[in-house]
Amino acid sequence: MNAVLIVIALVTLGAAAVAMTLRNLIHSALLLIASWAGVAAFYLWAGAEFVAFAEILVYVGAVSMVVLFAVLLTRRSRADLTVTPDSAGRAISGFIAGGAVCGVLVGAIVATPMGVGSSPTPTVTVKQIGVQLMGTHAASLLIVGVLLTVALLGAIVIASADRTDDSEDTP
Amino acid sequence: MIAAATTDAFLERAPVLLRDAVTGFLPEPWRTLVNALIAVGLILGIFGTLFAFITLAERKILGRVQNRPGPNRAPIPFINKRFFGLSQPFADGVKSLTKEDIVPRDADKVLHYLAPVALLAFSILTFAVIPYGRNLVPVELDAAVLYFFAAGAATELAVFMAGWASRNKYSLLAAMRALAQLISYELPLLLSWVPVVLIAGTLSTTAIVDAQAGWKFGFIPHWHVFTPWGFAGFVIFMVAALAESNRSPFDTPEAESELIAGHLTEYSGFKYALFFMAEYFGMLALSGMAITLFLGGWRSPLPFLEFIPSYLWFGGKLLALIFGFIWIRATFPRLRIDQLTRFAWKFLVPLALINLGNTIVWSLMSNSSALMQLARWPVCAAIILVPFVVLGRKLSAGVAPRIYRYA
Amino acid sequence: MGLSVQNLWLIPLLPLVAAAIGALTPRTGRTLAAGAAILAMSFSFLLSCGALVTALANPATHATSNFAWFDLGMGALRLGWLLDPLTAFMCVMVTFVGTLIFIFSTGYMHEDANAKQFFCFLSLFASAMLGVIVANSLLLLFVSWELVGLASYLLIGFWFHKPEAAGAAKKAFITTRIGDLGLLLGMLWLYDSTGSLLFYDGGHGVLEAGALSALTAHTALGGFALSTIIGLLIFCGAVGKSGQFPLHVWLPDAMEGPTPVSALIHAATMVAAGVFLIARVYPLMSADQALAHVPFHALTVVAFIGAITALMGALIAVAQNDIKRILAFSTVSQLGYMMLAIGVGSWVAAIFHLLTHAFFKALLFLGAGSVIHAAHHEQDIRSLGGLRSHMKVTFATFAIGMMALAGVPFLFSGFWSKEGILHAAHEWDVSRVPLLFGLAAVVLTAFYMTRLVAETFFGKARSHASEHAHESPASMTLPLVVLAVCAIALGFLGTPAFPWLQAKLLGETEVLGHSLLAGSGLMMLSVVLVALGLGTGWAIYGRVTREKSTSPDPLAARFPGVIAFLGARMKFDELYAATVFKLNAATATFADVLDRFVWDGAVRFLARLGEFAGVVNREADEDGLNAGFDAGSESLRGTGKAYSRAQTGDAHGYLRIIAIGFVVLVLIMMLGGNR
Amino acid sequence: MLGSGLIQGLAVTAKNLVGSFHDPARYTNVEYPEVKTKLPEAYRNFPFLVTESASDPMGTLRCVACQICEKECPPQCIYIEKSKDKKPDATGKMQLFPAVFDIDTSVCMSCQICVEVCPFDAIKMDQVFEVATTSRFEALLLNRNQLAKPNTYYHSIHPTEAAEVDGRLAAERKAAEEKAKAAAAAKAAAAAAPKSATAAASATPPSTTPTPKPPAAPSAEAPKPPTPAA
Amino acid sequence: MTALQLCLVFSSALFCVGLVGALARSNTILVLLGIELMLNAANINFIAFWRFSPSPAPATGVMFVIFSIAVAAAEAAVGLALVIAVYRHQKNIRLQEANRLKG
Repeated sequence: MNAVLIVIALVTLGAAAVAMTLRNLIHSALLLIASWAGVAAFYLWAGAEFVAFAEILVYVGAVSMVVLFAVLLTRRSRADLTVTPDSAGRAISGFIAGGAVCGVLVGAIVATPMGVGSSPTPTVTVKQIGVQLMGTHAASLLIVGVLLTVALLGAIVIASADRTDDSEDTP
Repeated sequence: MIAAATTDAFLERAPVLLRDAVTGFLPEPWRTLVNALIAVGLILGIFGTLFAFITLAERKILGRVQNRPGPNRAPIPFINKRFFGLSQPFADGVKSLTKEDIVPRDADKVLHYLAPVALLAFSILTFAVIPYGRNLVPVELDAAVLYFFAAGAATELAVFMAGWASRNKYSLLAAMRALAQLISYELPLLLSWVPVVLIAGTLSTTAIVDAQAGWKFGFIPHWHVFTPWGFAGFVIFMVAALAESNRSPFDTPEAESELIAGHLTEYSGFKYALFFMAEYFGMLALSGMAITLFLGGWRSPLPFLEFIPSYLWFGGKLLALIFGFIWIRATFPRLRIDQLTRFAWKFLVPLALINLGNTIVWSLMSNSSALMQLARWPVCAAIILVPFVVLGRKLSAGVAPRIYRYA
Repeated sequence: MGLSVQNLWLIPLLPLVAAAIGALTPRTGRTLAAGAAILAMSFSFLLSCGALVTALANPATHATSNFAWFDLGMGALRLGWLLDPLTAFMCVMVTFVGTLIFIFSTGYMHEDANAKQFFCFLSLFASAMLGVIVANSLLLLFVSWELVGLASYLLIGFWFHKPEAAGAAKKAFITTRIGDLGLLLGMLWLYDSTGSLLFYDGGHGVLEAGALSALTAHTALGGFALSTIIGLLIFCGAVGKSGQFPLHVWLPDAMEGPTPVSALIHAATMVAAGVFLIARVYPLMSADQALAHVPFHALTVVAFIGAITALMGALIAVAQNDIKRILAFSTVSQLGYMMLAIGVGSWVAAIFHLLTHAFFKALLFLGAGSVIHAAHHEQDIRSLGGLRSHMKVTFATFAIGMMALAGVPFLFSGFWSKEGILHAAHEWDVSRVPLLFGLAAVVLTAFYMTRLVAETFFGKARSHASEHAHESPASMTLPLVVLAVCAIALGFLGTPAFPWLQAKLLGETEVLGHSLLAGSGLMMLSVVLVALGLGTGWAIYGRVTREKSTSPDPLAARFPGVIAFLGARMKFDELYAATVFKLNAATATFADVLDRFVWDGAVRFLARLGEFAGVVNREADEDGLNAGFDAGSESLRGTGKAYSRAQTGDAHGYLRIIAIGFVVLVLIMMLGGNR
Repeated sequence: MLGSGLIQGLAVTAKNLVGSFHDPARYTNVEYPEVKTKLPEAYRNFPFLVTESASDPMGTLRCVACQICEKECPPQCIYIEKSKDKKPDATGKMQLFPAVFDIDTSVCMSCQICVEVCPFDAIKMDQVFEVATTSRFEALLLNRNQLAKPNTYYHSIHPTEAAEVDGRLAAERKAAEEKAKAAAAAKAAAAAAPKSATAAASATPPSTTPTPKPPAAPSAEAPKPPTPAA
Repeated sequence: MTALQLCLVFSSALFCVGLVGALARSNTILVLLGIELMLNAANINFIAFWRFSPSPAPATGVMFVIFSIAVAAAEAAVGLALVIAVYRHQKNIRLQEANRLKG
């Protein structure tokens, strides 16, 4: 059981880590998609089927497309795709900060005794999720719907070019 | 797979019995694994063969529609008989395997290699949740429909990879167009099956098939397609499926006469064949899902025909739908990309949303008196027909037969 | 077949839907708008009939259906529907007359480009009016009441391109608003004292014994009972809406609207709303009758106002020349009768007269409309004449209406209803004045109506238009015929021998008729008076008909001063211009002067004071305080610079600081707190 | 309504699909290399040389190597070398024949001018179309052995035209024979009556009168070919 | 180490990968993707605690993750739109150059 988890974790972490270090943005994005798929696999392992498929549908299906389009829209030549190397100072400081956070977190996790609950995998059926979404969390569902609509409209407004700026934009 | 109920007819149980005969002696963890492998192997084998012969059938039918015989010359090796060109697919396979695989110099080699593989993998993944017969579901999932479309959505990624990895600006642009089309039609596709989930109250494919069991008056099956909302949903689903599987008349992504096959321009040999295969698999999977959602799955249309095994019914329906795909391809010319996206956003999406509302009306009227039961038919038919006519008018406004003034 | 009170809201809703349809159809969709309006009105009529059946089954009860509109701090504000014979009869009358007027309008407005808007407004008006009738809450009634005002504003000003029409609409709106202010105040006062605005609420309504006794128990200013004050304030609204003296001035001007509007607003419905309102709140108005110590009762005021209005309207009508204005002043006069009836304590007689009057006055207005339509919008009776031979149906029906209005005995409904009022006035023991005024008005009514018919239909045509007049289309004559039949038949519902209507309205199941000849002395007197009026009229105008449209009026030739005074509508407009408007202007001027010189001077003085203080301050500031503040702000700026240096605009930096801060916090927790 | 046109289209294709199985008017295909449809008579592609007999093609070529076609050919794809000796032609007259007759079919544009100008009906248009070869130069240059095809073949591809040509040639041949016969008769007559010159002088008019007749026959027939051609 | 701890270590490691990426890279898109990774790590925590909680019946963790995914989708869309807008103004998407508002 744990072996499967470790494999999933290693694949996910590896994909994510490599993605964060690659120079080629498209490769980074695609590897991140692999990492998201790994997260979805973790959800499957944990018995949250619906969440796993939702993760795939949203991240692998939709967010990835947005990312790829953004990458393609924000480059002017092929050379732009490989980003300029970052300053070593920032990288080192980033590693130090990230490592510190990681150390603290892992230390805390290991140090904290945790009572483990039920060993059989809890199941949550789609029906239960539906009932909860429409019942207990109906207000949240509506709010999230409004949020998504507004966010997407806002994204369109932000991303669509002003007509007046067109003359400047054409290289 | 679940062990077959013993009350079923022998033929009905035959596949499961056969499998159990093979794997029955294995100890438990291995047995599950081998069973799964058998299922995978069967799916790959059957659908691979089906793919091969569908390509042949497609070419033959296209030929017949155009009053020509279609491919009929490939002989069976060694006996040198033609049998109407039945061995054509194998010849094609050998050809594509032996053709030179050209990779452009500047291409992103890894992605160029990965794209067809990914596409095929995602297409095959979708086969996992379709119930092919009574007790013949490879994977029994609670959120099966969601899984199906999640896996289907991932194919867009492969299209992008193909276009981008080719390092060809036409490939890239065509891939963008293909993505625009796929995303546009994803929406009506998803919206068209939501009514089914609403009525059946489940996302599980087997449960959806079970929801369509039985006959009204003993001869009208309870299939979703025989309701106003179900028929509308089925039509929308099939139209969107045409576009999702890049089939004519929505085959703009690979329009060979205009775009030299779009994102596949730089692909040749077996990689191209893999794309081809993935597209046919996608079409088969979508047809299978359409059967499950709307056409009663593997259920027989009439009570006295139940003696025919369920998997044969599924196969028959699948072939009928595939024939529909081919027939449509033989009939309609290709749409322009702007017509295509406009059709999706201004016609299919609103219609699918209205159909969703229609379904709600239907289900609200269902648990009332007999009069309401009867009244919901014309009411729901009107709810979907009126927008259809109005939106159709709007869509085809200004379209008239072309006048050739100088010809 | 009956319509229960819970579904009563359907009656006003249907015309509202028709109004919405009318508003939403394009300008070319007049057939749709008209069809929807007529259809909705017809269905409302059917529903009203159903409501009438329900109401008559239990005439004594006030069936209500109340609901909470919204919650206020103390309790819910509740609205509701009320179904009793009064509501039912009014609904049937309004919807029936309304349907006929709608049908008439399709013919009358046939050539108007904005016809669909017209039907939209008509439907809105009908809906609001029905809302007034079915309301079981003074608030709901008030809302509908204001909607009626709005719709009448739109309808009177329908031909808004005519300045007179626009002015008349404004005048009607503002004048009625003065009365409505009283109604609003009364309503607020009522809510304040009783905590409810529902009429009937199972013992808790304002018209029921509990609230009434509470209201009469309190004395407000001047020794009046609270109910008297509130009743009179509510009566203000009725005065405005029903065109009672002294707020009657808008009603004749409102004749600028299309004639169907005049028929609908000024005959059948809107002006009747005031009478209906007083009849509805009659328990409140009459609550102080038992009190002896008050200076006067609310109903006394009502009776006197009604009597004055009745006589005044009739007098002015004698000297008018516009066919619609004569009818308008006759309406004023008849409304005065109704108020008089309520005032002398017989609201039943008032409602009976209201119903009969609605039919025959609508008939008269529509007949006038038919005449005007035929004579190409010639409204001056001096220029008409001789139409009898051209327009036979119109003449016959108009004559029936005229005789009903004049109170020609025994056959016509107007006679019976008017007789009921006179009878009630006769039995009133407070004063004889209303009876005398009423009797005088009877003579005058017969007289001016004879004049109107004689000038319009007899003699010879005195203008090109009336020479070539022709009968109106069937869509216009058919309603006339129906209304004429009703104008005759309706009278037999309430004759003294068979007072069915009165009995039902009072909630008596038994119809207690007394002899037809009871109180025959008064009846004989009024018959004589009617005959006198008719005879005089015919003698002056009928025997010798007018030669030319410009030839002088025989009456005016004899009493030029009186007729001129009456012709100028007793100079009410001028009086108001000289008093109210002047007062208003003077007040405004006074306020202006006050503002400009007194307050402004004060403000300027203060400003100067402030300026002086500022100068002093600046001197002190520059020399004494500045140095200290400079130093302080310098140090503030330094701090700000230091902080802004941290604000690098580098998102990475922020993120890094967050991460480090997190680590530090966790370390502190783990090492320090360990909890 | 939207969709009615689509259904119409589907009906059309469905009719074709079903009809192709039973309606010969719809399904007109043949298995090509095994079965070939008869080409229309007017179809033409590349010239060939007509021979009288299939067994001895080189001996019976109608071509007399007059080289008119060589001169007229617009792309100049014909190359002719005259023979040194002579042989009798179709009419029996002794004529030259082509020792070399090459046509470069990679240049030929099938314009038919060579056929039009040939006075001997020796070159005609062929109906070949399977002319693909594996060699670009040699295989496309046809020599006279490859070009020679018997008259029966000509009949098989252009029957009307060939019948006309044959008739004309037969008439010519007949006329020539008669002419020869007349010449022989005249010779005999001249031999029979050599004594009197006057008699001979007086006898010539009746003997010469039949001689112009045979040429008159072909001249009367000469305008005929254009009419079937038209 | 129990399975729950493993999950938590996994999630914190993923979080730190995202954090390091967001800290060390200058490309705005990569920074955004790093933030997405951190969000995913948080979601993993929810699922892990739900999976190993003594009473997983209410499925609150699952609900939270569903909403979190929806919000993350919105965030990605808006964030990338902002990236495009930034690109339009400064012709590149280096995060450290988008500092016009600095003090």
